[in-house]
Amino acid sequence: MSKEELLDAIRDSIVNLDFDKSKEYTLKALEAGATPQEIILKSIAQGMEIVGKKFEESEYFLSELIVAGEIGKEITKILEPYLKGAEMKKVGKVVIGTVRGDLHDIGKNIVAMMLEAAEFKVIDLGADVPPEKFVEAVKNENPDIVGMSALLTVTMVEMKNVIDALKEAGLREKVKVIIGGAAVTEDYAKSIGADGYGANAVEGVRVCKQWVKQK
Amino acid sequence: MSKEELLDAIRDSIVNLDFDKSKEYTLKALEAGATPQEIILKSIAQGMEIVGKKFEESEYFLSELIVAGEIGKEITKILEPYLKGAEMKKVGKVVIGTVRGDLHDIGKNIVAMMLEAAEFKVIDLGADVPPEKFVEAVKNENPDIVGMSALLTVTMVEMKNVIDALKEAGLREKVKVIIGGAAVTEDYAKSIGADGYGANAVEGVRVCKQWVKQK
Amino acid sequence: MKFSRLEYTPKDIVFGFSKKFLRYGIDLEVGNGLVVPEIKYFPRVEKNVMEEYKHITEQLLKRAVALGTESLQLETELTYLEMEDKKLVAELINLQKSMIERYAKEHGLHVGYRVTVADIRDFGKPRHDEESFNKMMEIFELASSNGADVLSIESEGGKELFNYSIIRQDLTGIVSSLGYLATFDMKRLWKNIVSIAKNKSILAGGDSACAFANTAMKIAGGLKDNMIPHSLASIVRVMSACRSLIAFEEGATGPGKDCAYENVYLKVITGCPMSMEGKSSAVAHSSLVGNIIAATCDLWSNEQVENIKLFGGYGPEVFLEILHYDTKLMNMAIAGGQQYCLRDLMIKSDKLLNPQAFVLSPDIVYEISKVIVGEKDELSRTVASAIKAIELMSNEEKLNLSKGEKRFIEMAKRKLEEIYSSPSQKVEKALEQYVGKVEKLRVKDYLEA
Amino acid sequence: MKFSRLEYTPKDIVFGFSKKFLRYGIDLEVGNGLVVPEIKYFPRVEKNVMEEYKHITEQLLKRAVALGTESLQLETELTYLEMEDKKLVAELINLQKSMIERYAKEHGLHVGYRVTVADIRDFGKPRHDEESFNKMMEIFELASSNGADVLSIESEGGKELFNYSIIRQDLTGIVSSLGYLATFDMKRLWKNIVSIAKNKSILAGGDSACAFANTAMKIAGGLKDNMIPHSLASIVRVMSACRSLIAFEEGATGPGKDCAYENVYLKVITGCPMSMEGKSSAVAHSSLVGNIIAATCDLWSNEQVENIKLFGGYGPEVFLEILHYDTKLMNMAIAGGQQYCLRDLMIKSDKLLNPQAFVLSPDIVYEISKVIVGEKDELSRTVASAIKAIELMSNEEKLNLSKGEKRFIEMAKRKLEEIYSSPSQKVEKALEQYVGKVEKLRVKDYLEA
Ligand SMILES: [Zn+2]
Ligand SMILES: [Zn+2]
Ligand SMILES: [Zn+2]
Repeated sequence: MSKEELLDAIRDSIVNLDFDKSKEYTLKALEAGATPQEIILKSIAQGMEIVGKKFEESEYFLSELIVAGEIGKEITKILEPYLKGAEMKKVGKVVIGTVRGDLHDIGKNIVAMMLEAAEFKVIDLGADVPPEKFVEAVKNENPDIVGMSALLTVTMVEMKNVIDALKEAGLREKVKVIIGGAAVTEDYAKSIGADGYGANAVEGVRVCKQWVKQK
Repeated sequence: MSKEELLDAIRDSIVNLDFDKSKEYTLKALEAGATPQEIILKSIAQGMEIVGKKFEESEYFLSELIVAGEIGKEITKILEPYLKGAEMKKVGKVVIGTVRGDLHDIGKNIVAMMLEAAEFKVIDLGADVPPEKFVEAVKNENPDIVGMSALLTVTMVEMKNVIDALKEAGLREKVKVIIGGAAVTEDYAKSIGADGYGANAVEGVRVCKQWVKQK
Repeated sequence: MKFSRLEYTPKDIVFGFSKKFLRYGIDLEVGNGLVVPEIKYFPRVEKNVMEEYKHITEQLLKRAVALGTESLQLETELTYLEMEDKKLVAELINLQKSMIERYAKEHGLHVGYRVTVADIRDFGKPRHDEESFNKMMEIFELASSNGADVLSIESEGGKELFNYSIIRQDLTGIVSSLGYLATFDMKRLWKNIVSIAKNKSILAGGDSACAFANTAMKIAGGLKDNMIPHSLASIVRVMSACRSLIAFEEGATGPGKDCAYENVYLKVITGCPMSMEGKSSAVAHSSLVGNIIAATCDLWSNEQVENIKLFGGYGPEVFLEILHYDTKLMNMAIAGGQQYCLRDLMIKSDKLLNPQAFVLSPDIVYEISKVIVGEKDELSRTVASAIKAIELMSNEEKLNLSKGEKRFIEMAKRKLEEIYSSPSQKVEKALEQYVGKVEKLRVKDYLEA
Repeated sequence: MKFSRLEYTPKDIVFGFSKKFLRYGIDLEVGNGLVVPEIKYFPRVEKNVMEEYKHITEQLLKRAVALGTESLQLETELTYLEMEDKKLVAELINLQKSMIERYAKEHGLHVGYRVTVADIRDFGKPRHDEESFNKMMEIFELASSNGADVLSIESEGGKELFNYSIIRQDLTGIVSSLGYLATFDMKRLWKNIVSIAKNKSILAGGDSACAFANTAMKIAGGLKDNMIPHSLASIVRVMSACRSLIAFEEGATGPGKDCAYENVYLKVITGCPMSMEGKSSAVAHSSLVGNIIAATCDLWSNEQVENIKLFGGYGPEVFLEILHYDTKLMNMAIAGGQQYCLRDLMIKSDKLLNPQAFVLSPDIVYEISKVIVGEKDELSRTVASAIKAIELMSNEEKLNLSKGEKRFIEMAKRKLEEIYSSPSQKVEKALEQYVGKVEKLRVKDYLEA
């Protein structure tokens, strides 16, 4: 197989969600003289684009989009030694977490993974996160966006506490705040002074993309 | 029939909801020398009490309580010429109405009639009543209580306008305000600064009774 | 046109089938072997009206796609406030219709769209508030030209006397209201609505006696509430059927609008498809007839639900899902030829527990409807049908009747028979006495309109 | 005790009847020829907790009297916040029970009272958050001594790995979670709960796999959502049944708690009465199984509704009314010997539209349950039942499956068979790799507990 054929084969095995094959072709492509940059641009990025399109056209499931993203990440890890410090550019940075008192994190996890697939750098604080931890992360990581999730009505009120804590620390103006989760509504988002709201994961990611585009 | 027997017969025909008979016995009792005061106390009041008890014990319907009240009122009218200005004492005075924009007045009517049966003087402003009319009535009639009803969520907001108008006219402190109707909740009552709330007619009347008792 | 025979026997009337089934809206068929969910909703007050309707419409169509609901009907009941703003009404009907069209095209949905105009008249005003009457007709026109497939109203002619009478269990007043005053108003109103609908080739749906039978039901309350007798509420329902029939006599074709649970009578008499609401309308009012009313429906509805956030979504979409499963069960029964088995369960579920359910049982409806079509005018049929209902109630030993109910039934029988001996004289005489005593009652305006 | 045979054939399993029916609470009988509504609710956050519960309880009992609901069950699902305050929990259970007793006495109601304890453990903490575990056991004790008739929980052992796996459609992870990790936690938990219940002579109800099958269902969404395959959600349901069965193997007697729609499996295998939730739980989550799940229920529930004001009353009473009519229809069918006719309609309504409904059809449940009781341990039955489900899905030509679903089914078949060839080795090897990668996963704490 030529270098070009190998690059296509990596792309196709990503589309087929086959990690083993994509790894095998990646190693072969490197041997055949492909640069890591070529693999990232021609194989991974194009593969992800195809998968994304198939998802948009309802041919693929969201879960398959996530699996493809994971494969892409794994291949990037293989390429790391060859990249020599030339890190891939991220479109933006998001600090994300489920608020204090709420142990439901699956919705938050889906959003985090979709953000990563959309080439955001994601700092995931996990579930049951107190306001101080959000503040600390904003201080240390200097993100573009803070995302909060709550499944329960009882814990939803915590979101306001986080925004208040950010204000107190003088960090509120530095970030956009988006919230989501079963209990949350657009009205609630407005009422506590969040900048945005995602009715579901797809919408949440769309809002984040728009924000970094506007920058 | 003796006078005593006639007084009992009036009472019983009220309990049997028979207006024709009660009228007949009333005229006979007056002929037999009964005073209007006797008829009011021994026949009407006792009859109403029995009917009230039968209603409490689920033997009679509310509608029958109302019919009995109407019969009582009719008999009182017959007695009026004999009363010579000695009006019956009322326990309190209520101005009542359905708020502006709301044409549903049946709930309000039930409350008004039950209040009358409970010996309140009721000034019924009807349905679709603007705030000015409530204010005017409070000025002119000097009631103890103002009652407002709204069936629709859209018209419920008018209740606050009435309370505000009473405040502006300096009349708010002179009256107790009670609200009710399908759309209204206890919280809403509190939030607009009403003094009380009736989840249904029976409860509404109970609240009014308590207020005049405390006076 | 006066109906003089019955379209069904108690044996063959059943949900999903109506003799005069209809095709309308976007490929929607009603009454031809399919029960269709009809979802009703109202916006939150504190919100922007247009945004609320947009949000409601979108969530409903999305949910229909998510569940695989192939046929459905949306009903917008205009509020008093919305009626004040003609431009807004035109825009919102336009908006909803275009959203419906888009979704229907993309996902192959079959959708009907009913618009119900509010009766905003103040009957205490001269000539029964002619200004408001004209405004209502304008809104009907607007609705027709902006996308409504079905026009309806819950008109209120006669209600001022009804309200006075129902809480006094005054049968003369009730008869005068439903069997006399209301009939004049219904005729005038429906002549107009039918002509508007015909002009635009859309459907004149019908007119439910919300202000009468539904009000009586609400006041009667639960089994042990003792507000008014349930047997009174049930004869009000029968009399309301006589009143609501007038829309069809004036040319309405259905699907009938339900709120007062009188439509099973109209179906037996007219053969037109009917909307009904039962257990799922608990969100708007409690009833003792939640299953039995489903036995004969063509559209199955939830009354109205506010666009409020619940855990599983907003009110309208949640109730669409509940209606979806209710109708699916009925449609599955039809598909397997078991509709009569399911229908009989629905009937048996409620029939003997309460008089209000009793008068909705197809066999009872049939007996009473025979009386209705056999009488010569609106007033006599109103009284005669109530007498028949009373008779059937007292003859059914298994019917659950408290002492108080039995007392009322005895009284009602005497009273109604007395009225029936010379109905117009009795009513006209009584009306003279009500004038002045009953707030807003303007008897002459009914007769002259 | 390991169950080794099935209690029903697909022909004889039906709503309202369970071989091991129960008598408990205040004269309540469940599973002996009657379907009972089980109403669930939660207080508004901004309100005083005790007042909310008082208000909810009162409205429910009043509505039951108003409708003539003779038998019902209330379920209080304690929230995370309530769990923090033992005194409050004791008081509120006491309050509800005393109100239930008063109404039951006055009006002859038959009432059961279930208390569900929240799983508040943070599985990322050492020894799986022993402090929280102990608190949960104290609350079970408190509930038992203050009036609960039935104890339940929706326990979450294994969910950290499940959450990681489900959105990656990683079957090895899902099997390791449900068929391995969860089993250790279930055994420990239910030994304790059963002993508490036995001490107080009340019932150990069961443990629904809310965090698993319900989560998978929610993520899968509507027919056209394409979040995860519906066929994946449906094998998660089957695997969840294997997990939830453990409560009964440890001595639970039911009535089973439903949230994950796995109870029809437990009924076939154990013969104990089961609660189910379907169309009326649209208020909490949408589903594609709204009718089929009713086919075999003994209690019929609404999931949970907030104590929010609707036009027809508050949320809980409105949904009690809807459940009342649903159950009345089923009970009427039983009374007339037509339960199988109605059951079959419920099944046909949903079965072929979606794999999630397909695996709830009694004939399919029977085939898969045979596999479950035939396997030697928890892990093998988890894998084997999923393989059987996949096989039955691919063999049913009429089952509505998109291309994507078919692609997944092919993949799942290969993957599951590979695991089945040596389940414990595969799982143990995989778990080594998940540690570190999956947040909060502490495999050792499962094995040592
Ligand atoms: Zn209505
Ligand atoms: Zn759950
Ligand atoms: Zn649940």
